[in-house]
Amino acid sequence: AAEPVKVGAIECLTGPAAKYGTMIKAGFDLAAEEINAKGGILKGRTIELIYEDSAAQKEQAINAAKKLIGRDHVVALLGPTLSNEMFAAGPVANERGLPIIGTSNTAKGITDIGEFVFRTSLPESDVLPVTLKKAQAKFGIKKVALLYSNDDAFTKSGFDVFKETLEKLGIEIATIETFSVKDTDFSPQLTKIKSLNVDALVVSALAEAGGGLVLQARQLGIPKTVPIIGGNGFNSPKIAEIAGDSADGVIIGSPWFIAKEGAQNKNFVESFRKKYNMDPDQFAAQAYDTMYILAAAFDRAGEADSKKLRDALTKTDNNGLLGPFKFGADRSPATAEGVVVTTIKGGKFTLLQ
Amino acid sequence: MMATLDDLLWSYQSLIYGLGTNAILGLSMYAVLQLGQLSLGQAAFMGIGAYTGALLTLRLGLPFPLVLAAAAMVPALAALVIGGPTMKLSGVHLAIATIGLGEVLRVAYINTDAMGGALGLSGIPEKSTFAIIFGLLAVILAGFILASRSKIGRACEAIREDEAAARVMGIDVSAYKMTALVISAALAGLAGALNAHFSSFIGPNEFAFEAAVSILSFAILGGVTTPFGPVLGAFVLTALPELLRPFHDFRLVFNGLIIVLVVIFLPRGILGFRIRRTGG
Amino acid sequence: MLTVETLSRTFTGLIAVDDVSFAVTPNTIHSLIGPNGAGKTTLFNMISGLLPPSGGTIAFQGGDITALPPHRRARLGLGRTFQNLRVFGEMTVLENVLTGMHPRLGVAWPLAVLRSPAARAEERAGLAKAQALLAKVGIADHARRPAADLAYGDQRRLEIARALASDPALLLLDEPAAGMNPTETAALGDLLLELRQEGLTILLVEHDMGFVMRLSDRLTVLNFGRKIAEGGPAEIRDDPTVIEAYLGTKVARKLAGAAA
Amino acid sequence: MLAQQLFNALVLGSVHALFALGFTLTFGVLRVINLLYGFYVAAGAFAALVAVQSLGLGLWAAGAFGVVVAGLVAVVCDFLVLTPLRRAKAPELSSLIVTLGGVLLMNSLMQIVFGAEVRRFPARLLGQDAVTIGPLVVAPIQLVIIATVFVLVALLFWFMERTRLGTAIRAVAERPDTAALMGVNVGLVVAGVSFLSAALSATAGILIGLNFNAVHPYMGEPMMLRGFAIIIIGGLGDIRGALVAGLALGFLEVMTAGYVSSNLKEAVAFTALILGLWLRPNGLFGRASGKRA
Amino acid sequence: MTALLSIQGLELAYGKIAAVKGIDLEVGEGQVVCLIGANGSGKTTTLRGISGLLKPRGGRVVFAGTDITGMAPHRIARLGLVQVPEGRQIFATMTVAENLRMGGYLVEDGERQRRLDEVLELFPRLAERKTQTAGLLSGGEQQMLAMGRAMIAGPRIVLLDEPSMGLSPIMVEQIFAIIELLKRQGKTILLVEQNAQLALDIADHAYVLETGRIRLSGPAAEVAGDAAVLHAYLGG
Ligand SMILES: Nc1ncnc2c1ncn2[C@@H]1O[C@H](COP(=O)(O)OP(=O)(O)OP(=O)(O)O)[C@@H](O)[C@H]1O
Ligand SMILES: Nc1ncnc2c1ncn2[C@@H]1O[C@H](COP(=O)(O)OP(=O)(O)OP(=O)(O)O)[C@@H](O)[C@H]1O
Ligand SMILES: [Mg+2]
Ligand SMILES: [Mg+2]
Repeated sequence: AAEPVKVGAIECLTGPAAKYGTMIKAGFDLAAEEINAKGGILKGRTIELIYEDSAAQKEQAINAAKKLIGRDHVVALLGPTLSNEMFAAGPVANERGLPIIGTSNTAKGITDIGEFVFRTSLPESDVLPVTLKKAQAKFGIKKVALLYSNDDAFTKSGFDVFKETLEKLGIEIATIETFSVKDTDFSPQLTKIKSLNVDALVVSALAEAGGGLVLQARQLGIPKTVPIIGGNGFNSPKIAEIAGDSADGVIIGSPWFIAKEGAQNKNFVESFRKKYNMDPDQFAAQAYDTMYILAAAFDRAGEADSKKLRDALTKTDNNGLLGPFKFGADRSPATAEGVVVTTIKGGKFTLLQ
Repeated sequence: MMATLDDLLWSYQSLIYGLGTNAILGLSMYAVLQLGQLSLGQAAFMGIGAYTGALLTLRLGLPFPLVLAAAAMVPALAALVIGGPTMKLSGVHLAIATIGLGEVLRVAYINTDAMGGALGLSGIPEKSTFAIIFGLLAVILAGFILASRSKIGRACEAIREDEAAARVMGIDVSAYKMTALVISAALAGLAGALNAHFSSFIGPNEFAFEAAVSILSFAILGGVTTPFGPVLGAFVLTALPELLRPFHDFRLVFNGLIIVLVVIFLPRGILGFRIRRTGG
Repeated sequence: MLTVETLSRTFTGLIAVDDVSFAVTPNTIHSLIGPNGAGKTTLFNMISGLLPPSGGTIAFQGGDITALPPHRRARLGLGRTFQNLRVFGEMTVLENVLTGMHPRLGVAWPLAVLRSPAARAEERAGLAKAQALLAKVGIADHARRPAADLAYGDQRRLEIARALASDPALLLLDEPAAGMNPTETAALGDLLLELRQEGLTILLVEHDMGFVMRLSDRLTVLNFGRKIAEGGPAEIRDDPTVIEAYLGTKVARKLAGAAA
Repeated sequence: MLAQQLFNALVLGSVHALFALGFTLTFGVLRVINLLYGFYVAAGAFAALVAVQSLGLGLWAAGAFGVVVAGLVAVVCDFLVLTPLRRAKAPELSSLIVTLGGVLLMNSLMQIVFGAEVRRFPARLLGQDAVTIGPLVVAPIQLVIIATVFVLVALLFWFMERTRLGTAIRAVAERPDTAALMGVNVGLVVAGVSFLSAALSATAGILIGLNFNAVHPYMGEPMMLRGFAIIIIGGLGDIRGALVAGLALGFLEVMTAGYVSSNLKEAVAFTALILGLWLRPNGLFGRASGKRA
Repeated sequence: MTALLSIQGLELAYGKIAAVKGIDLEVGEGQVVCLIGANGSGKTTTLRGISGLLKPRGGRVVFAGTDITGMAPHRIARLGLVQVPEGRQIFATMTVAENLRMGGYLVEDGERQRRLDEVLELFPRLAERKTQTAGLLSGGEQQMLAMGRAMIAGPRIVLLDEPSMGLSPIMVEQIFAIIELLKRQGKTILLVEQNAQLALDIADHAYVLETGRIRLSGPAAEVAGDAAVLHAYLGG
């Protein structure tokens, strides 16, 4: 048989951020398995994924990238999980002329690192305006409280977009409150917000903090008539898991949600559940799509060559879980066509009608 | 053959750079621990140096030697300022006060857009080289060795063992402490700038509590009775996670296990011997 | 040489030293005695600068040193030992003595660090002197052992050698003979007399009355922080207040017998 | 709003204090800067979670199970890791590093076993619906936390200061050899304190897990820094000090976030701590160190 | 009379350094036995070997019929053997009263209180400073505290390591009076003391230790009369 094509993946597989990395890995593995089972790429070669752990540390991300490139001679890199790690490891791949595809980096400036840096994750600037517009139309929101984790690149980027969009839509921001990604207590901020009588809470946070925040908001008596609008980080089953009933009515925009229509998604969710005995999240879906995008690009490139692969990637035209997908000139997703706005009902994501 | 060798070097280049800068951090901890001062401000000083260095390079494009000098000077000045009030603290009280400094600075970075806020500073050009890092390390290490073997080292050890007795022996304990704090801040700042200039990116959360603890562990694991200890400790702790990569999921398990075993069997540090000096 | 004027020190709920004045004449052995808790060590702590007085002044060799930090006093020629042994335990015995020499090592620090010939010569001389001091107090055999490993009495000897290393003009000794047997104590007494011969002034705290009476030129007696008597050995020995508060009749009788 | 904020402060402060109680015991009494403490918090919560989910135990039984499991884990860890150091009379800081290794080891093992995900106790284990009392909105779990903290502080204080064993514990902390000469079984006391401290940490873990509805392997980590600050400001090993310092920190944080700016929460809290230390270099409630010039 | 404490060929070492090189020693029930020797001769080390703080390298220690060689110190304490350690070793951060109560760790409450009152009466200085943090006491006060702490334990045998060190002449007298008292009460005492004359006066039996070996032993009066001893230890 032909030699497998080696692809490296740098993910947080240990440490506090491991929950993201493991989901992403699950998505990659599932897709790669399917692709290899269906005959692989480049006329019968299989994809061999080599994972390295970055443990959420930039130095380890760099070392992992260098090890994968220099020792394992991979042709392309996937990951790393966190934007901070991408800022450190991206330049390494770029310097060696190796495509590196972030599947979960949404911070501003990621693809500015260089020609070889791609990302398949929709930046917040594509998703959030859609969400806000829809919510405004449906609930007639005029005045909101804006909350975000200010010590994290991902949530800070989300906040920037939220703020800009709210201003553009002419929605008044009654207050801006911050917290740390590690915080578990939001009661002072929420108590203050409660007294401001806002129409909605707009939150940029990761799932753990977000879930806790939703729970506490409802506990403190911010009524369910005041919707809580989340960013990308909210698109996780964890929100409903942590907040329970309180999660009902949370509004999230995203390119993917678990109950998304279509056979392709049904298949994905089913195989995922079968393989891992748990529900996929957005990170897994993005990773899954990315693997297909990469496989197709290999076939277009015609050989396992990094430079050719890069050029092939720019011509991506995929229709996957996330909907129609193309890279823009900046090697970020070109459109936000696939974005849908969902809401949680009875603990499940459903389309916001 | 050459190509593989090159690849090998390239693959481990940043690891090797990391060994060097972390060794400098270990020595910066040594500078204060030598006097029995448990300052955990090292991470904060490292942050000041890293941000100073990165900003000077990114915004003003200053030449690297100048950048490094500034990255050492600014935290040293900060140490001079906070040195006075913290001087009367000792042990864990000093530790918590210096950690507090780190937290306050972290909040400051996060809230300062000019410093990139939570997004940090990215795209820092690679300027640190093997020669610069290890040249500096060699000079610093040599300085510490010479100082430790002289009457200065003796005075430091006396202060560590019994401050009051050292005072009565005519040792100006406050001056020693202040000097040590300033030197350690300068070294930490230097290491911060070196790190920033080979890892492209720095962020506000890199210089907090966890970083302070790991810098401390470089010194303690290696041993603080000679300057070689912190250097070796830094080497070991930096290289371990990379060397253990083949263990995949169990990588950090083994990493932890090795640390535990080393400390149990060598409780005074890997290099627990005392440095030779007159009468030793 | 040393003049203490109306010196006081209070701790919460306690006056440890209460308005004490006395003067130590150069080239004498002056003893400070008194019951346990009378304030002798507290007085030493104030004289050596470890404890700020609540009131009063301390003058040394004509200058007021009340506000000077301890290391400056050491440089002026004030040396001391500690009652509760405070040797540098992990350092060798020799290094302990060399540390005591600190204020007398004159080579500038950059030269010392770079091991200039002058610095080397100084260290060599220091080493020789330290060895001589250890021989003098009788623990030369232990020179290269960690100080913490010495037996109690030997640590006391080390304290004395370390204090002598800085060539003090005035030496404060806090119970130097504690933990030594009579023979050893006698030898220590000989050593102190010899040192006085060489020009040293000594302020001595000790509970071994035979030792104290043999050596002292003058004595000051404290009780509950206050000075209750001062004078020569014979005077003090016969002072009824001192006998009552401190000596006890038995010891006083014995001392009188020894003197007779 | 002020009343609610004050209540928020009381709850947060109690959570801080709850976390700090066991921490101050290991640190203050055993002189071990025990980074494993954060792990015991998670271990206790996970054990209770397993008890609820797999063994089908009720909340109180599961809680007791978690507390005991964490305590036993701590006794074993301490015996394997810390006792050898104590025997070798190793410097204090080596215990910090050994537990640093221990944390890495145990956390990674825990992740391998349980996964990295956030879990939660089943809903309705304890009523989640808040009730309104006058101007206050109060959740039952919050009252449980406050009550637990005050009861534990009172009990522990009584235990440490008034009982024979409590005095013995402090004696062991200071001079193990001499305590042994008095007839104290040092090994047993050390094990007992390890157990007690981890049991307290597990209590904290379970209640905090219930309150914030999230249990994950790293849940103790973010609390370590604040815990560290609290036990130092409150005085090492000082039970009342931990309570007061915890409440003070909670108050500072909530008031800053509620009335100044949530941005400055940590900065204000830590600045206040530093100022406090400056004014009282031995900690707010530092007892005399027993060291003379 | 059978020996309450009997030691055969006891060897003790710190790492490679042998400090006690095979000594034999007996203390009969109700006896006061004193151990004298120059600094560094191994007196403290011997006591540490008996009380279990230092594991013997060789030899045997039998106390009240039980072989206690290598036994943990707290178990030895429970058998009724208490050591007043050299250099006081008080619990510095605890109060005077707490220190004393620690001494009675194994004693039941009522009895402990009774003995506590007794000790405070013997040492009025301690009564005055009862709530003081012990580490802040003067040297002599700490010595009294260490002594009082051991008395509260009410042991069958006390090992006293230089109990008179740092005490004023009046207090030294008092300490020896207390030892007399204990002796009259039938307590057994192993006394290490530099105040050799006083110690030999009170002791029944004496051992002279020299660099880790027993140099001389016999009835106290005899030892006191030995010319060499007189010269080496009694300042004669
Ligand atoms: N830092 C302190 N805080 C509180 N009390 C103190 C302190 N230092 C000393 N004292 C008290 O002051 C008194 C005098 O103590 P000091 O040590 O000076 O006595 P001393 O004369 O040296 O006695 P001794 O002969 O027993 O050594 C004692 O009662 C002691 O308890
Ligand atoms: N911790 C230790 N480590 C190494 N050696 C020690 C230690 N303690 C004592 N020694 C050595 O053991 C020998 C006996 O010491 P020990 O303390 O028993 O003497 P001692 O007779 O009690 O003397 P002193 O009268 O001074 O108290 C000495 O040579 C001493 O240096
Ligand atoms: Mg004294
Ligand atoms: Mg001894």
